Amino acid sequence: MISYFQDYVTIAAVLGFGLFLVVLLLGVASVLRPNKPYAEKLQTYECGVDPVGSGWSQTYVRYYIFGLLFVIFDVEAVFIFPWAINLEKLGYFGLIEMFVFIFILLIGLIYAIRKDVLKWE
Amino acid sequence: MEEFLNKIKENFINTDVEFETINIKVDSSQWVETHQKLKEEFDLKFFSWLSAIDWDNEVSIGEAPKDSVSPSFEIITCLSDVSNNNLVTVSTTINKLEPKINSLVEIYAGANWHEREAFEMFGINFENHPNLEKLYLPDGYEGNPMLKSFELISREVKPWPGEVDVEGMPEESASDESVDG
Amino acid sequence: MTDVLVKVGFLALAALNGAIIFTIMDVKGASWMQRRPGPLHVGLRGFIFPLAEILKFVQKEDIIPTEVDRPVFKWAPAYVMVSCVALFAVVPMSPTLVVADLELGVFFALAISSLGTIGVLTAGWSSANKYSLMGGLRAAGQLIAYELPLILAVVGVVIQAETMSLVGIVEKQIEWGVPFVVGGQIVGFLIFMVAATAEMMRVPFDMPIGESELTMGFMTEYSGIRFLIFYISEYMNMFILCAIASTLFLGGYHVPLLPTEWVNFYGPVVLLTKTAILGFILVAVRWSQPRFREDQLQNLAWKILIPASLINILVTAVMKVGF
Amino acid sequence: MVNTLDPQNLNNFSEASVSVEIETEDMTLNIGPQHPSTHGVLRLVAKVDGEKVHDVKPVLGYMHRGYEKLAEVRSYPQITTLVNRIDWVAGFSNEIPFIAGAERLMEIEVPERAKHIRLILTEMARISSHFVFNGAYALEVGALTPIFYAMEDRERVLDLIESVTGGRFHPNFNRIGGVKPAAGSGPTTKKDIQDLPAGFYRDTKVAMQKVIEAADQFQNLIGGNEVFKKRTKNVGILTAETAEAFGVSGPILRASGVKSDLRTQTDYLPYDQFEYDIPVGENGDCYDRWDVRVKEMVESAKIVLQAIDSIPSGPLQAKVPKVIKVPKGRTYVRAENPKGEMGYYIVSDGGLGPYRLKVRTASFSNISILPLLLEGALLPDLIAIMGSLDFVLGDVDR
Repeated sequence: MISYFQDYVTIAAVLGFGLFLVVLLLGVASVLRPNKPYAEKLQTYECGVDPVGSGWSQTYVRYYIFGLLFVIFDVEAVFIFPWAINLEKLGYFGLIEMFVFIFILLIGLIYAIRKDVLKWE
Repeated sequence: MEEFLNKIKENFINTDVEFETINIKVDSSQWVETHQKLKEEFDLKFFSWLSAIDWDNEVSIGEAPKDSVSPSFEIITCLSDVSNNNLVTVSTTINKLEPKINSLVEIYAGANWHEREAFEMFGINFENHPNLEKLYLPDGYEGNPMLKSFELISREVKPWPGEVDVEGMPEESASDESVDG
Repeated sequence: MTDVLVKVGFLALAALNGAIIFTIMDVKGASWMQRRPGPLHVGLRGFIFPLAEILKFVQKEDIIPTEVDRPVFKWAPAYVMVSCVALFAVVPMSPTLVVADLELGVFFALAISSLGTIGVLTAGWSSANKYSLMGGLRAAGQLIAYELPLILAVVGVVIQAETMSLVGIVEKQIEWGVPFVVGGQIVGFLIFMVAATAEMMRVPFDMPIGESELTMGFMTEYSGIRFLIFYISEYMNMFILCAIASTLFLGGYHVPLLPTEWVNFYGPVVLLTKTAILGFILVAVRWSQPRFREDQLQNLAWKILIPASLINILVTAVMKVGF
Repeated sequence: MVNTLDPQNLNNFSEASVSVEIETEDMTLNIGPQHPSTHGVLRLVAKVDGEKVHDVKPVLGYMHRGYEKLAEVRSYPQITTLVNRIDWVAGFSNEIPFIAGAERLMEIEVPERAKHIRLILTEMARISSHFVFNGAYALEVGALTPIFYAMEDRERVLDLIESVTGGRFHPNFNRIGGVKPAAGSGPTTKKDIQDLPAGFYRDTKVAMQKVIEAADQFQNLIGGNEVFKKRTKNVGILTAETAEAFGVSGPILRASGVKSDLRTQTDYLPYDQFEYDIPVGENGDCYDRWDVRVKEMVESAKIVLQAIDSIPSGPLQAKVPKVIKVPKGRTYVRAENPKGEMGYYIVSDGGLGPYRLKVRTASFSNISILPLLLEGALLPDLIAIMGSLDFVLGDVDR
């Protein structure tokens, strides 16, 4: 249990180090860099002309359905991993179970492809 | 080429060949019909270009025509047949005071931009044009730059040296050795 | 506590050097393939090029446009970099030279590797720029499409290794005598590499950046040091994903026939060599391929890679149980 | 926007909410003038919905220099200098139809040798223009390497043009009645006329062989690439009919399956003396447009090699008056330039300069199909289609 926490303390230290690296770079740069902002420079880039409308405009997020499928598959993946580790112990029973499981997944995917929902346009 | 020319001459009275270019002159009321006919009966499907000439005796830049002309706009289109290599130019004359003519966009979709260019450069109105607006010039621009009466501001400031380049350079005239023309 | 600090210090070296080595490799590879004299000959045969690059960016003005969502915009690069650095924690250079040998190492790596993309999405969104927004959305679409093949390709390895610890996976490969790529995971390896390239947003999957379409995409509004952070993170990410691929499929810090007693000495060298070879393949691909279109990328993921990786799992499972 | 909460819709609310798709506003996106793929300063105002382009409006004029107006105040030799700058990627070929038009009006017979030199240099200009296209197009679909190869190979051709004319981009080498008699450096008098530089034939043979090799390399490296094929095949299909109605010419028209080449159809240069093929595409998609240009490079190289072998000796200049005055008349001379049909409609009134000069450029007509081709395309396709039209902004705006 101790080592379990120790591992995650280490991970936290690593994250801290990453943050330190960023802060270091930003700090060094803030000393070295010039800073002369003016209105035109701070304008949003839109190929050299004044931006039309706001950059926050609405867009159709194409992968709405992709997103749903992703969530389904991602959750399935969480189930697959424990099974994968213990496959030797589970033997043929586990194997057939997983065949059924993945088969259903594949059917769903094929259904989605046939329904043309996986079309990015 | 000969055959084609004869056929054109049969159909259009006012046809002449000038330096290998067949030119058909039509009345501006016949403008659209002529193009329709040329496209369908003569297979001239390739729309090469459309432009205009501002005929005027009082010019602010360049040279005035040698013989005096009646002020008018001449509109010219160039049509060709890409596979048989026939080419004609069609021209018509319109009144400068009332510069308008029917648009060709219905027949040749490619006329769209050419007509917009003529509209902004000469001020010719193309009727039935889907979006007759400026093509090149900025929004607030006034005037029609290709008119002969439109002055170039830089010429006001400094007159164009004109023929200077065909005169010999000073040192050359001394040694009497001429360079290439 | 000291050993943690030592390990983190070691990690600092690995992360920065990895990024720099890969930058050199990419730039020199490019100039070599493009017959460009610049980075191939100038300044110590081009080896101090990344230093010059870093110096250039550090002293450049950091322009933050008025329209942007300031806090999000400012910290998005940090998010990307921290998530890249965190990945270094689990990769073993030798049985002992690993910052944290987690029980769920594979899981941790896969989870963290996709976090960077969220940083990219926030960067694109907060820029208030249409190009950036499109770039960010493309990045998210790519994450969704390629996260799955990446995860599913690893399942085959986990079935064979019966553990999710990265050290455990390498030890299993030493026990087998051959790396998993030879021992039946060739399809998994290929899927993993393709998906990892997409995760890294490198050619031919660089649509989120796509400078000829989106003018650098999510990075359009970034300049100076913040751009540099994205830039370094890109190479760190490339380095670490190659290292993970070497560990999972190519036998990690060990090569067959070398005595396992000395693995602590040659381990890091072996791993770095394998990583560099994979990195070089990515460099070669980058400088010789055009870019896919977004819908083609999605098709590749959903219609080819995901079904292929599912079938790969089944085949691996049958092999495992049956033989 | 369909407002489902509109009182009139309330009765059908449940129905409406199912049948109505998620609707979003179109976003107006400026592509250009300062964008890596617009070859200079073209600006496209695109209405996009996500990645899908609904409507494109090209905005021109950033490069408009008013050549037609300027030509009215300049003499014929001075205009030659101007027209060089229309399509700057193939500067030499811009001069040809203008000079040929003036010569036709003046009824000057150009010496054969001068014609051959013009032809050789025109074809070199075509090759160099297609090299630029090849590199730039690969760059637009995301391949970064080919442009370096293309530029390196183009350099050899440019060196040759430079060795003859003294200029790499704007040779200004044609004179009414022939070509500039003196090439290279040193004092030049009529007694001491220089011809093509020493070693030109040998260098040209080597360079043209390299061009053929390079074209082959492009066919392998770019054309054989699966990703490139995926990005360009069946993208941006242009039918022959539409192309003709819009006045689209050159390689783009040929890619749509129309075998039309002004080199064989008109006589502005002695192309009838050489044997070469006219590559024609089948589908009129981006891939065909690319393919036609690569094949054209090989054909051009073949023409140059033949012309080198059969170039006649003789004078470089016909007799012309010292002050060039063009008799009254009008004519239209067109030529097959790398981008397509380029022509000059010269209306002369017997003066030192033309009364009116209409410049017909290929790119202007070629990009006028953009709104049509781009409707409904995806954003990456927009770049691929735009690139495949191979336009130069100087050629569009004049």
